[in-house]
Amino acid sequence: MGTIGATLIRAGRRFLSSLPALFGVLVFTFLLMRVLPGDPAVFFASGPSAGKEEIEVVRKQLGLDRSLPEQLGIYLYDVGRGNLGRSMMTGQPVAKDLQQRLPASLELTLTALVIALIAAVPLGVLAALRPNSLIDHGVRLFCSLGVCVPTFVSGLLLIYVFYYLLGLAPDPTGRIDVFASVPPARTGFLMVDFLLAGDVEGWWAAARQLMLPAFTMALFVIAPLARITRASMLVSLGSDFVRTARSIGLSRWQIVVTYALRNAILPVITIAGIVFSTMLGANVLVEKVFSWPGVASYALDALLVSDYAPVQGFVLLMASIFVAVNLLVDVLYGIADPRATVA
Amino acid sequence: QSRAETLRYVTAATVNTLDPNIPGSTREAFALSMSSYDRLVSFGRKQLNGKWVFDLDTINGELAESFSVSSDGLKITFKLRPDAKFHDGSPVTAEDVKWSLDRCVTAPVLGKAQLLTGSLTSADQFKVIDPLTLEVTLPRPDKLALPNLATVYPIIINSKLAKSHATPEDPWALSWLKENEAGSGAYIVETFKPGEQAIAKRNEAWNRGSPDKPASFKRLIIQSVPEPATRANLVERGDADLVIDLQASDVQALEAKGKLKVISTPQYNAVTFISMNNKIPPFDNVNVRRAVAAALPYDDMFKAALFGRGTPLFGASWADGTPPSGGYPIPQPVKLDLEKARAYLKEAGVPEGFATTFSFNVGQAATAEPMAALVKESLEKIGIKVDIQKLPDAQMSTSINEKKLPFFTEGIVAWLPSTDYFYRNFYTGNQRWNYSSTDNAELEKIAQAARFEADKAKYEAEGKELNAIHFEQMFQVPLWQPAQDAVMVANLDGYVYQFTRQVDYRNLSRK
Amino acid sequence: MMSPLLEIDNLGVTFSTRRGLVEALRGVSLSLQPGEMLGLVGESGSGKSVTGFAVTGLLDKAGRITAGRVKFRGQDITRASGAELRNLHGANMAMIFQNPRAALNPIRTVGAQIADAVLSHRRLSKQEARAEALKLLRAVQIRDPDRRLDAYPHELSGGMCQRVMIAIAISCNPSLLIADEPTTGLDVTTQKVVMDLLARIVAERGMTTILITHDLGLAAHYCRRVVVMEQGRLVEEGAPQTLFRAPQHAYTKRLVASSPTATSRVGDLVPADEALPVVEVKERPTPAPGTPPLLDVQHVVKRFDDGAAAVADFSMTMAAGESVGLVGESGSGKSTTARMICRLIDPSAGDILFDGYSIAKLPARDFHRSPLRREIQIVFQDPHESLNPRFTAFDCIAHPLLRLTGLRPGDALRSRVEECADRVGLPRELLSRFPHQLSGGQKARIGIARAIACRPRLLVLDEPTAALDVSVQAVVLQLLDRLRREDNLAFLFVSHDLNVVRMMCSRTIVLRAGGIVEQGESLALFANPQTDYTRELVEAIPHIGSPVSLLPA
Amino acid sequence: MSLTATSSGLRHTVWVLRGNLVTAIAAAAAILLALVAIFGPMLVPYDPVASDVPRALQPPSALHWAGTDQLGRDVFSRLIVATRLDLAIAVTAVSVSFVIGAVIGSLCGYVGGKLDRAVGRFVDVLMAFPLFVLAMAMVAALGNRVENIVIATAIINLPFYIRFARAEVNIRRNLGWVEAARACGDGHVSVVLRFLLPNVLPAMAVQMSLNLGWAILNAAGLSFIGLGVKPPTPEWGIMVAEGARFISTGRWWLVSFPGLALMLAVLCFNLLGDGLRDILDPRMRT
Ligand SMILES: Nc1ncnc2c1ncn2[C@@H]1O[C@H](COP(=O)(O)OP(=O)(O)OP(=O)(O)O)[C@@H](O)[C@H]1O
Ligand SMILES: Nc1ncnc2c1ncn2[C@@H]1O[C@H](COP(=O)(O)OP(=O)(O)OP(=O)(O)O)[C@@H](O)[C@H]1O
Ligand SMILES: [Mg+2]
Ligand SMILES: [Mg+2]
Ligand code: NI
Repeated sequence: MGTIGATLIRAGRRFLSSLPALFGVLVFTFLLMRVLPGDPAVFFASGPSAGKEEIEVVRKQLGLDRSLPEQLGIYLYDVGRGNLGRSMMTGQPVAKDLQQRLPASLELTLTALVIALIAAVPLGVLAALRPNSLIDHGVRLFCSLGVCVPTFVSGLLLIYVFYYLLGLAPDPTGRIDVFASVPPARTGFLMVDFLLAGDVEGWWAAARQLMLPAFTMALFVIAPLARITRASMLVSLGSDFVRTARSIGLSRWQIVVTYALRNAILPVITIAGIVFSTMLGANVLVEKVFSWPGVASYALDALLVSDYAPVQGFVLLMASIFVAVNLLVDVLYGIADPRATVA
Repeated sequence: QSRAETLRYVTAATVNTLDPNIPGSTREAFALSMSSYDRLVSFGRKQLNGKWVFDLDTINGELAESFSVSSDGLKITFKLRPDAKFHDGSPVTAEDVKWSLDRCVTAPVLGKAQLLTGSLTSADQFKVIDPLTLEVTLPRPDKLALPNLATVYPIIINSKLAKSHATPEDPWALSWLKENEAGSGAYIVETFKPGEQAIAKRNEAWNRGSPDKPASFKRLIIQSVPEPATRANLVERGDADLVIDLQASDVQALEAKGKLKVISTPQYNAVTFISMNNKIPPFDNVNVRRAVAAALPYDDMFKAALFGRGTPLFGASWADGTPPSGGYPIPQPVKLDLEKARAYLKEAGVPEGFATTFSFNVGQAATAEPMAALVKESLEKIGIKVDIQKLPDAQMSTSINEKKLPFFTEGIVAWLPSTDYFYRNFYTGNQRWNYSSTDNAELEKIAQAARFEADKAKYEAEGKELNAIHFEQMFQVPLWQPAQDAVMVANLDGYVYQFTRQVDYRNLSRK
Repeated sequence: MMSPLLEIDNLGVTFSTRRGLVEALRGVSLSLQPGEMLGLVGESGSGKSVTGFAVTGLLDKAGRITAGRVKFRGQDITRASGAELRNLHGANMAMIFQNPRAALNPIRTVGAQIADAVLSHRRLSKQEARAEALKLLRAVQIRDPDRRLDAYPHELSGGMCQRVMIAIAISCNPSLLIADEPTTGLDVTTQKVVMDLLARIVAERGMTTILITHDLGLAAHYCRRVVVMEQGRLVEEGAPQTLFRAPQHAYTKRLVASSPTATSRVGDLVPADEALPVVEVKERPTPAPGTPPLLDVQHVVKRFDDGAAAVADFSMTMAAGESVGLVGESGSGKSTTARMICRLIDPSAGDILFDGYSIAKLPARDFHRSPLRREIQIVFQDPHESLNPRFTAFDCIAHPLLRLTGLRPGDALRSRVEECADRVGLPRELLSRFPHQLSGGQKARIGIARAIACRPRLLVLDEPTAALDVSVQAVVLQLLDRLRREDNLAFLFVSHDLNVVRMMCSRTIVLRAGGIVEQGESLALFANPQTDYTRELVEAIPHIGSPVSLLPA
Repeated sequence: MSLTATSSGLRHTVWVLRGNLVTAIAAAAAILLALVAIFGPMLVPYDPVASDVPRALQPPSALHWAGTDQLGRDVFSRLIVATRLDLAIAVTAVSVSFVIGAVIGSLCGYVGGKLDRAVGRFVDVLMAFPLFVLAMAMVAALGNRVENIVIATAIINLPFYIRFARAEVNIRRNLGWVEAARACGDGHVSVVLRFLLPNVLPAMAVQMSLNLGWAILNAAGLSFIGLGVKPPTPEWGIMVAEGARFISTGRWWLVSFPGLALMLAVLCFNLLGDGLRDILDPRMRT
């Protein structure tokens, strides 16, 4: 189809134009990490008996004995070859660590986003249908309540109530009960892998494990999503074409959903894309609180101990995902909005 | 296996390597290696105030069926267990032991610096006599030689297996062993996900346990749960069997509820200090240091930061003003006395006080932060303005290493705690662990001499002398030995406090 | 007499707004016979659309019917339930809206939208609905109806969109059609075609129609009966010929007078009692021979980023005090030319001489430092949009004085500003107001006062009255004309209203796609256009006096 | 109508507030917060940093309305005193990013072309960063002093302001009054600073209000991972972060009261932002 082709070309162009940004991120992170006052060599050579010599060994091992431009050159070369270096913390290649942990983060963030959208879109629509009514204010208050609690507090509270007090939730220690058997990793997404393995029980266990952290994260993003839904819904409800729809006697459902909502959802897609990328990078605290083996908590730990490679790898990964999500949003937008291709 | 046969242990940190020798190894990695690898010898255990702790003075054979020290103390001969097998079924031979010990003293690994303290420095010292006999020669008698072989590092590796994974650049198979285990220990590592969990299953053939039988638990799950409150919840609800490193307040609460077993052992090989850099003014003035020592709110700090869980090292009264013992650490005759502190400041020539920074590690914030607040408050009363600095872990270690911090709190641990060891490693030289940058010729001389002192009484006298210098000069202020709180389900048995400050999983069983 | 299809009785509508209640309709009574086409005219805000919405039950939530009844075939619309209304909508009454593009759902194909309308009242399969949609597209004479079925609104021109809109409105053969300014968003030429089509369709199908418009010419052209609204009231009613030839009500009189016709002159537009005080007009000095023309535009070209030339090879000259009109369809490059001459944007090629000095060399970025800046000023299309919402009227007028004449804040400035205000007939007490507190005409005056404050010699007027009501437009045009004569100002007058240009300008240039099509003395040009394009432009202007040709007998 | 602008603005605001109880309450709460920030430190019953270890961890009582913390400090006093710092952090961080972002963004939006593209790239780089990690890294690199927390928060907010200002200016740059200003002899810089910026301010005010709350949360998040304000300075984020760890031991007051204060402030800024949007434009609540 012509429009899809055009969309793809546009996406391709956008991808190319985002490469400089990725490169910028790469270099910037590299430099930022070197500015950190901590010396990873000292930290990691900190066995109860490490001395100067050990520190030098580690330094050499990390390539820190070279000059900065040299290090950068080596780093860029390595990245070019897909080698993100090795994490001192886990002792593993960063690429491998990230590859293992990314599905966890993605699964969590996606679920959270879906929960948030499921809650936010109807709420936003409801509020927009009766602007300034009690419902509107109620929705607003409810959404705002979600954003005003730090995620680590809501997370700990949810654990306290649902795990500790009520015992409804499984123990908040990662993606799946340690005693459960793990399905063969095909996609890395547990929910998908369980389904592929045909293990419904396991799927349910994984889903339960996912609920609390996903809710914690979702609570935080319902507000912006509901807000944008309401706003764009108000715009499209007030637009001429909705009046046209009314003037020809379409049913209320058709007016609200087919005419108003379908148009209003476009900005929501954009915001959802942004929300997704930010959430993925910012869910450090949720991952910490729920012992979620995701990439963000990995990066946080690495950052505190100045383990350069994982932080650099993580930032690069996040930036790439940011670019990819933007592309995806673009494509979705192109499909959802026929006008996009002409712009 | 049933849940009852599985031990689920949750911890803040993570197992990051299967070979404890790799720079950067965590305490959890050490703990796991204790179970997955055997060493030639191991420490015994003893009871201290009714709690089981490791005993430095009892060395038992582990892979060694027996060992003997020559009368001149220069030769140690190990006879290996004939029935010991690696996890792949191949027998443990003296060749394997030699390769492993050679690796420990020659490869760029952590063991090198450790074994040095036991006069084990070169591969020439290890000699294979026959497939089951190994002889270790020492340049001089060293009472730390044998204990060193019981520490974490000198693991005995399946050398054939390891060598098959060695490369010309990596002759000691460092990178392979990091992710693969080639030991003969009580547990065989099944899953290893750094930062998440490690799972091991019981080695049924292992018979080095106390009554010559395999470990009690069939399966071992070591899981990282960074949030301390969650760890407390887990063990309280019975989802985890054992947890250490809880927040003091949580331990207190769990203890009060009485449902769980809480074993609180003072970490008698660890000390928490408030350190002053003796080379940075004004702390180069001994009277300033004394003033600080007299102005610290010891009791409040102990209560608020530690919830009283540990052994205080303050508030002693030394009869006749001399150290009552040559051990280390011993309680110091210091207490909060602002008048005295002011007097010292005056004597130091800074009666108005001064301004300084007090640093601590983000990782230790739970105890250090309340401490810091109290220190600041108290020192301000004698005119010392304190700016609190909270440093990320790597930054803290770097600053300490570069001797940039004037005033901070840190802790030390010694695996082989003896007075001379402490003084030599933590009070001499331009090394990271010499927090106070102490440079005291007399102290160094005595400490070095004590190292090879065979006479117990003389050693005790030298220890007292060192303690006296320490108090005299007030290099830094020992505060306390924090307790190791292990909280476990009521039916768990056999917990022993280990030199690694970790659990030895092999000791544990379920009633 | 047949029973009326629609009967409006003493209708009152009130809106609750931020500023309190607004009475939009006060006692409107009207009745409509089947098959009739009624013109509803009046100024902006007089309540024409509200009447339409009230009749169809499409009022905004904020609006409430406070009095009266609307009877459609005997059924009271004001009391109809939502379901009843929904049944009426489309099937019995339909509306066509002002801006066709906005009135169509941008992300739904027009075929689907027409099918929606068909399906809302008829039980048909998807295929049948689609076939029906195609039939309707044929009926509205769209080119390539099969292809258009799957087109999105943005792929169609404005005129095509309006045809689609008409197709939707007539999809269920409603007996009542309300066309709310159906052609305002369109080009002059398209306007006529669409209106003709609409008139034909309603005549063929015998629909009763209300044509809402503020264009008297349009109403006169197509309707047998016209009602005039003012401030929510009906003030006059009658056949267009009689109504516009001999208006009774003062308001209608003013409305009729201010509508420019093919023959009217600026002075005629405003009833004598409202005309501005006459000021003595100096004779225009004839320039000494040999002096360069005031403005000499030489082969300017403007290309925007996308490469296509918005203006291609445009040349003209202008003498001091002369007024030149610039006309052309939308997008023909009028504004671009004006902005280049005003030195707000740089031409891509060519030169502009002012007083013989080249002003195109100095980039627009730096032109504000040129001493010639004060000589060339501009008045913009939309008086509201051209005033900084955070400046009071005084600030607006003072701004160029402060910037360009070196005047400092103080009494001198104040008196200059007041003088300017006086000249444009702006009451001094309005000087402290912000734009949103002023009416359109007042804002237009501020815009003009600002432009003439530093006594420029060339005034560029980019559709200065396009956003104004006819009566306000009349006053503004008159004002401009007087100022021109008083100050010997040269005008470059951009407009698409040919009647206005003819009145205001001695010479006219016709633009199309960035190039000059034709130019010459205005009167001659309009009386006898040389190109088809100009002829089309001229013919498309509706006139009050033109014959009512398309109505069925 | 012969109203001056301010009084009509005021009347309009009152109209919106009357129809909008939630916003009115939020506005009242914001005023209350400001008052507490200004006068709070003078009114507190206890010295917020004075420890009293024997009285540590006491539940709320008549003596200590919100209980005492680990060091026996009065939680209530600390809460009140913290208001000033927290608001200051939020306000400075937001203002810094606003001022820089608005100036850069509006210049880009106005000038377009190369500058716009260059800055656009830079903004892309910033946006592509996982922002919270960026903040952490910056605080870690610069040291956890209040200024650095402010700087970090400001920097991670910056791209949004640049984008926002850019977009707002972009849609206005071809409006009549902007061209008129240029025709009246204003250069580009003065057009941007004196004409466009003041006009995008109201729209940005909404963003700022929402961001204020966000900045406080951000500081709290940093505190939770140990990169917050130094002890013993009372600050809500630290208090919440510390208190959160006492949830499981039943010392609810340690997290509840600071949590409530934090919530109140963030909620109030959020609702105020929404309300502000209503005041500025009833239809657009994005
Ligand atoms: N949704 C609304 N909310 C508030 N007031 C409104 C609304 N719609 C119309 N009005 C008011 O009702 C009055 C009549 O408006 P209406 O739209 O009918 O004018 P009109 O004659 O159609 O003008 P135009 O020619 O500009 O379309 C105006 O004063 C307007 O302010
Ligand atoms: N800033 C711009 N960037 C790109 N293209 C432009 C720009 N301004 C105008 N154009 C294009 O230049 C052409 C001429 O536009 P211009 O605004 O001069 O038309 P106009 O005759 O004034 O039309 P209208 O009657 O609608 O005002 C159009 O095709 C328009 O799309
Ligand atoms: Mg209208
Ligand atoms: Mg134009
Ligand atoms: Ni005509």
